[in-house]
Amino acid sequence: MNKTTARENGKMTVKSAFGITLIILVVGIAGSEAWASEHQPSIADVLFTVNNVWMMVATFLVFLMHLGFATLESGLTRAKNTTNILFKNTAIIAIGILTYAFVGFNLMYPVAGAETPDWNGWLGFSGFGIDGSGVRETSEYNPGYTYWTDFLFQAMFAATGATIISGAVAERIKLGSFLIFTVLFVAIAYPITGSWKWGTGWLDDLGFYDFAGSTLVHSVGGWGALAGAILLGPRLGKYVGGSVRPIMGHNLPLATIGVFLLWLGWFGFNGGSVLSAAAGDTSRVLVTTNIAAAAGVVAAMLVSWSIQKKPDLSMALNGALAGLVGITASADVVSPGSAALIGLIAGALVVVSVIFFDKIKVDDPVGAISVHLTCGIWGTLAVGIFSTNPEHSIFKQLVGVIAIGVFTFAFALIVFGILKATIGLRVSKGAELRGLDLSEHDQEAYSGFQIFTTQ
Amino acid sequence: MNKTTARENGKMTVKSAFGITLIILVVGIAGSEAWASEHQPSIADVLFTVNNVWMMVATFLVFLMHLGFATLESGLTRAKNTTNILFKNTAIIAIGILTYAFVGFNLMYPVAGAETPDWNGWLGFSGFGIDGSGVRETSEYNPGYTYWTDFLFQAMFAATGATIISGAVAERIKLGSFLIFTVLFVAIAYPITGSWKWGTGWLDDLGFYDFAGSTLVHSVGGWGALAGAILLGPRLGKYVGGSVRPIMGHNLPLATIGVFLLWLGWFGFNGGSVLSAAAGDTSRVLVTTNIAAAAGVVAAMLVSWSIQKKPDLSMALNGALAGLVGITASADVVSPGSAALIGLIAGALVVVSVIFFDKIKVDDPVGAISVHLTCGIWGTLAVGIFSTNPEHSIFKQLVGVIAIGVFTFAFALIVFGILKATIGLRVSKGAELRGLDLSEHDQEAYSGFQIFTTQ
Amino acid sequence: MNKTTARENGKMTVKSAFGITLIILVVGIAGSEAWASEHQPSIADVLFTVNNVWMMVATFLVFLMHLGFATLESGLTRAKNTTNILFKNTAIIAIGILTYAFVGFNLMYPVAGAETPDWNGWLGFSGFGIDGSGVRETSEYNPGYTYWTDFLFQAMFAATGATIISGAVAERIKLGSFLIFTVLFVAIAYPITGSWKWGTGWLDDLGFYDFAGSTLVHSVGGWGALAGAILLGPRLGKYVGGSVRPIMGHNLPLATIGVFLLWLGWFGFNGGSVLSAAAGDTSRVLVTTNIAAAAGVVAAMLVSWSIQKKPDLSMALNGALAGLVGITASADVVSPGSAALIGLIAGALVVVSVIFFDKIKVDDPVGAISVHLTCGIWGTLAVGIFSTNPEHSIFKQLVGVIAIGVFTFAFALIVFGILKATIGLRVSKGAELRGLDLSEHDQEAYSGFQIFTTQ
Amino acid sequence: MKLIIAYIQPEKLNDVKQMLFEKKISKLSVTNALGCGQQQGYQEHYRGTVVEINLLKKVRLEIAVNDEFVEPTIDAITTAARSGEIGDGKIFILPLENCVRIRTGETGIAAIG
Amino acid sequence: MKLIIAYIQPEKLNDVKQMLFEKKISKLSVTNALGCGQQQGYQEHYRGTVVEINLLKKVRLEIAVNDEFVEPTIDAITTAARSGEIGDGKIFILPLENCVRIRTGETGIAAIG
Amino acid sequence: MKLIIAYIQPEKLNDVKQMLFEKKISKLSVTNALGCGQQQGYQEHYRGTVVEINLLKKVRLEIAVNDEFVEPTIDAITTAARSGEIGDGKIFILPLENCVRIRTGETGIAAIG
Ligand SMILES: Nc1ncnc2c1ncn2[C@@H]1O[C@H](COP(=O)(O)OP(=O)(O)O)[C@@H](O)[C@H]1O
Ligand SMILES: Nc1ncnc2c1ncn2[C@@H]1O[C@H](COP(=O)(O)OP(=O)(O)O)[C@@H](O)[C@H]1O
Ligand SMILES: Nc1ncnc2c1ncn2[C@@H]1O[C@H](COP(=O)(O)OP(=O)(O)O)[C@@H](O)[C@H]1O
Repeated sequence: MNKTTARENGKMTVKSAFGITLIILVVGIAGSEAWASEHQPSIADVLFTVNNVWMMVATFLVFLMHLGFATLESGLTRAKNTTNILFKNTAIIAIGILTYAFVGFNLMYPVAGAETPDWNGWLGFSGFGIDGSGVRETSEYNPGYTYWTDFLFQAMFAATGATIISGAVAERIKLGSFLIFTVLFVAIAYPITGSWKWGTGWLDDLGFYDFAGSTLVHSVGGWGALAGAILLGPRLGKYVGGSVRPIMGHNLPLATIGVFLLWLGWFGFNGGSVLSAAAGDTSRVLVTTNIAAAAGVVAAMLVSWSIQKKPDLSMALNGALAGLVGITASADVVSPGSAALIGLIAGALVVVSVIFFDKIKVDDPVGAISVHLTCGIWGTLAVGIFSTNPEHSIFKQLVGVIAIGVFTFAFALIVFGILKATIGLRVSKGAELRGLDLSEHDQEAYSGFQIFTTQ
Repeated sequence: MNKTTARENGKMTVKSAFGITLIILVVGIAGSEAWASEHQPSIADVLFTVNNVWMMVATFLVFLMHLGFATLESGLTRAKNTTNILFKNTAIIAIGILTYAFVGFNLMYPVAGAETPDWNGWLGFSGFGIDGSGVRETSEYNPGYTYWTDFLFQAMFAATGATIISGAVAERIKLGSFLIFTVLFVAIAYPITGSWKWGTGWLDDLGFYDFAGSTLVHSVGGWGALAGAILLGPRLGKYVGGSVRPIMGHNLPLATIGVFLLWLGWFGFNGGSVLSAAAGDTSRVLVTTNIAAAAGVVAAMLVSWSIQKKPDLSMALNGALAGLVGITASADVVSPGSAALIGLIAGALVVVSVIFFDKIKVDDPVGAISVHLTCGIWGTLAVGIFSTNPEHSIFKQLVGVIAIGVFTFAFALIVFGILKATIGLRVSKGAELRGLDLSEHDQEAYSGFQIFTTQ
Repeated sequence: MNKTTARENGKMTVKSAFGITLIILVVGIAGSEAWASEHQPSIADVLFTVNNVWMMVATFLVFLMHLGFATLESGLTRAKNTTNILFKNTAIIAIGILTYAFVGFNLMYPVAGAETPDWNGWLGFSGFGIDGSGVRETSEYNPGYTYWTDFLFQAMFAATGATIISGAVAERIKLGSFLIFTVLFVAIAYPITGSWKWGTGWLDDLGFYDFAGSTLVHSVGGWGALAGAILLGPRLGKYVGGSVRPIMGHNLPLATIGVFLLWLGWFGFNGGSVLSAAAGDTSRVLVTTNIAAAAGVVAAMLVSWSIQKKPDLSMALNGALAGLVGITASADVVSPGSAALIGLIAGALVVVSVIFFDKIKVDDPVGAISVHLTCGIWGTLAVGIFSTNPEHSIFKQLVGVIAIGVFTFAFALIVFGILKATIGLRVSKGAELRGLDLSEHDQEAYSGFQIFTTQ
Repeated sequence: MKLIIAYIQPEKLNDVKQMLFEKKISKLSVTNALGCGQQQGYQEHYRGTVVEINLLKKVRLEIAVNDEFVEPTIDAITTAARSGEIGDGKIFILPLENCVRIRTGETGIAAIG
Repeated sequence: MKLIIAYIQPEKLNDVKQMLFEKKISKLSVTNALGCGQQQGYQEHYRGTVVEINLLKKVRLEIAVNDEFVEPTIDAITTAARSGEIGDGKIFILPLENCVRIRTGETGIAAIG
Repeated sequence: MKLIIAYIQPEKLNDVKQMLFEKKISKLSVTNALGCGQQQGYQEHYRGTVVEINLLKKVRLEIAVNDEFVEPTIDAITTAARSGEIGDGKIFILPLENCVRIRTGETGIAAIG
């Protein structure tokens, strides 16, 4: 008799469908003699509980990715813009959850809503807000987990797209414009393309495959990042004359923390995308995911070491992310050997891509476009090459990549374009030189530290 | 044949009640033909195991909150006091676990101990130390989890109270005095008020409701913080003449890491307070918790933006914590919509409260009083307003808030008062100016860095 | 109808033994009327799923230890070597996973491979690469978890040894030499000694006991660290004349983050070493683990406070690790009281050991030898003293400690020795003074910050 | 020989360096400094109250030059660092008695450049 | 005109600034410095051994003043920065040949204040 | 009295301090600085491109000495800081008019040491 019982008293009268689980508790208390009773939990109930625990754990890990992005992005940019980046990342997760609850979820999964609309496979919406009352907390809603878990896991994914963009437009975008963009992106763009595949829309019918979102999450974020970086133009002093002057990140321990947290978070991102705790499935996905990440590190390390003659930490870190983005589309349909190959290629690709985007003067402070767009596309196509499922084809994959790319890039260009034409997209030259922490927030990130803010 | 079997050999002879679980393993090995046997695990056994896994995961997350507090508090104070804050937070968790094992647990849950004492609902104690041998590792102890898990989950909560205080008294309190206070607070004050409700004491009988501790944990910490801040007085240079001179935190990335970790930890704090893995219950609590946190961020962001004209990261971060503290009492008895409202109000409240405490010259370096006391009270009262359980009433809630507040505030005032009168509470002026890292520890936190320590 | 179903379509045709788990899903969808069917999941299947979830969670936590080591080691060394340490730690986990997949796993668990070789208890190998297809994803492989989980959990352990060494040789070792050493250590040395006990080899037959690796993981890393530190010699300026000039760590918040993450990771390290989710077993292990860690902090705090007159944060942090390493061998066979004693002794020991190694001029920047070797030996012997299992004896423990120590130390001396004689082990004096970040990587960790790099 | 000390706004450093190079002055030393002057200090916001920052970040240049370079140096700095707003900074000119190049041991005028 | 350089204990900066303001000296520049002097260095403890810190943290002030302000400046600093203990610091007075206000181009005595 | 300013390579600081002590010069102040000189700047690598770092890290010493100590100070610095490679640094000697010890109020020659 302790906390449990005390709390139950309070809980008992709550008018919700906690039936099964409460009964389980009661039965447990009553002891084994009660097992013959009508209300005993079935094996399916227990399995449902296990699946739900797993999915909640996965949700936690995906949440942690937002801290990963916040630390990675601030670590790879300058000290004078740190408060700004941290602010954006804190705002994104908050806005993301609320927006997704209000609009996004019912736009992405039209058939999951309370009232099922006509779902034509292109655009559907089942009303504002979330409501998981009733049977939706039991396995009759879903054998894997409850409506609430379903929503929360998806909500954590949703904000990721905007976070990816945040890195590419860092150090020069106006805070207000970025936040407006974020709301629209999370509320509209991400859910619509998401519905095409995961919402059982037309791409799903076509046979396009994207396990956990190389395209649906990462390249979507990547396209938005590309649009933003192009419309904003490069940071002052990045491209002078014909030459590239890299602007170094101010805190590599912070960036490393970010990458390790993202790697960890991916265990939930991919492991949770199995959508049940199925032992073989989940653990195999974890193995392919890890092998790809490790291979990405090794490839990026070697390629950058041989190009630059010195081993580059920022590239090794990007290599891990490249491998992870690369395996995301196919983690459940490839062998560990294929996973290694996918990761190696992604790790090499990210180095080449970073150099390429600098060549064409698209300034991406943290390499978000290379990691999420380039490797996201690669990972999606890799399904067509390496999948053990003969129905997957590189052609179908290409259709998905292009369709989602065109829609998202156009959406982002238009929204960013309108913002640019109206309230403006970029801070003034003076504000950029002083740093966004002072110009946008009046708040330094490292008060007291002596920092050269002249670059 | 691998690690498993090798270890089992060693384990087999251990004289503990590992019965059921070992049998499970054996049965697993024996294969399905053994299912008819007498000793097969029952559905209840498996459910017990699931619940226990969930509670262990929740325990990990609450543990992580201590790192969250350590980083948040050091990030929001000055570089010259960082070692001191980190030391305190490391000591608190260590002292907290040991103290709670020796005294606190049996004071808080008198009926959970081996010998059940007369439990009058106000003060009970079932002996020193913990002992989970025998049936206490099975569902006969508790349908949700083992005695060990029960202890550890509660132990992680216990140290939280002291950690909250640590932030409010930072940058000027003597280390020794603080550590003595911590021991007494965790050993005596927290468990006693805890027993009134969670230990099935008089407040529980009354119908007071506090799901995961808006009052029992957070406002308890908040009252201690208030007592400490008052008796210590403000930091040098904080209030000069009639004006407030804010002393800026030295490392906002560190503070942001802290808030994200606390947010994550709250998944365990609230999710674990369901005290089982019940799918609907846990996942619904996670949704209300997250929505309140997100709403807290948005409200704090907007309110501080409109008051100060610039968006304040430290306020957005506090907003997340405000929302989380606010929803803690009611996470399982309110709808997502109510959760959003509770979070919004908490987020606005924390901004106003920070400004208020500065007005009355109570110096709280990290805003602990505003976050944990103000929003803790708000959250507890919110149960009376938003709960779907008609038996909850704002009046009963008020009784709990006041009873626990009076006891804790008095306890803290007396203990801090005695320390002040004897060994002293505050370091010398010179020590404060040089910073506690040098004066109390002879150890800088950022050796080699150029830092202006003149403020 | 959402993500689940869409994905299942893709999954259905995958030619793998996902049988049981898929069936579970199908059954779940079919609803309760299907329970009478042939293919319903059994209680054992569900328990298998639970165990596997627990082991995956444990795997995540052990992964996080690598971030813990990365931050601890960089925090306790100088700012000018930070990029180098982060690079090493990123490379180690990547190389570790790949190497272990290719060679290590089948060397450590010869009987877990596809083709079972002659396993003589000293050296066995079941072929290159991993393959978990077929029955290995079900409880017929292992009642606790799948082959994949088995591999991944072990892989996360494997890289730990190399990470431990990284700290002791920091600030002066050549990157290339270190990476070569790492590959050989993870591929050969660690798996061979591991196979003697966990691979059911001769030490296991003897009755040597090491629950989660005080010897098999920690002292193995410690011996490698000792060999490295001896062959490298101390850092410039550490021992001048007869006196020791400590070189202070540059970022104690980073070091503190490291220790908290390691502590958290240990929940998985020890908790997962139960190799099932058995409720009593796992939760008891968590309690002994935490009590030892807390006791380690308190002991190290008090001992260093009384020796140095000031409370030393770096020692308190090391105390936590000391307690954790100390309890690792015996976490499942000692009482909470014994755990406290083991932790207290470990915490005192680590302080004395750090001072001792400085006396004999073995320069270990982060105290890795004292934490992992000294306390690893202590913890292993403690099994013989405190175990509740009468078959454990201090003599058998000593045999294990010595056998593994001799092998590992010799291996490390030889490999480091060959590297020293050929490509060289240590960077030039100039490179060391400028810092490895510039000399080995051309990349500063804290660009823009004013840092005194003169020490 | 003179030692020229200049305090400028941090964001002007690159422009000033550029301009000095154009005038063939390529040797200089830079440190961070905090400055108090006519510029009233800006405000930072933190946790609900306004922070008066009256020690503003400046960059301090130290340039040793031969006498004929004094004018060009001052010109270069004033041109490149001037925004016309309060806080632009100051230049101080001090007499310099001697100068030694550590590498070669050269002294005086020969050692400056 | 003189250039006054002063090394003081970091914790005295606020008091010194205050005192200078009272004497109408409101323009100065501040940098961090490490100092070696009679003060023997304090000890830090780290991982079981004592660290001799013989480069102590100081704050360096640089104040350009017209001749009549030299005395008040020195007075203000000595008064506010003196604790009587070793390590209080030093003041150095250097001749200053000229001074330029970047914003206006003013030079000499007019530019100092 | 002179004020000696020296820019040296950071890694030479310990050697220089040691050598100065041997010559009985035990009082000095140190700051971090960035220097531009003949040394061309090294390269850092970052994300695929080469970074030209043309502001190199230096350490700046400031030593006030009585006239008879000028030579020994210069000697000590040049000896200990010289590697023969570009970037070794410079020493500047400025006239020092007066010196005040804050603790005692002593001035002039007595206050320097
Ligand atoms: N008399 C002085 N002594 C030392 N530093 C000065 C002096 N006057 C100005 N400075 C430096 O120059 C900076 C700019 O001076 P300020 O008076 O704000 O601008 P302006 O000269 O354009 O009015 C100050 O922040 C300070 O660092
Ligand atoms: N001759 C000098 N040259 C340069 N700096 C000096 C000199 N003498 C003192 N200082 C600076 O002044 C600080 C205080 O000097 P110290 O000798 O410790 O105090 P006191 O003058 O009170 O005896 C030193 O740490 C150093 O920074
Ligand atoms: N004329 C100068 N004015 C100010 N600082 C100088 C001057 N010349 C050299 N320095 C400082 O001395 C450092 C070393 O000078 P450099 O020309 O690179 O070496 P060297 O004198 O050996 O050729 C520079 O980085 C700079 O900090």
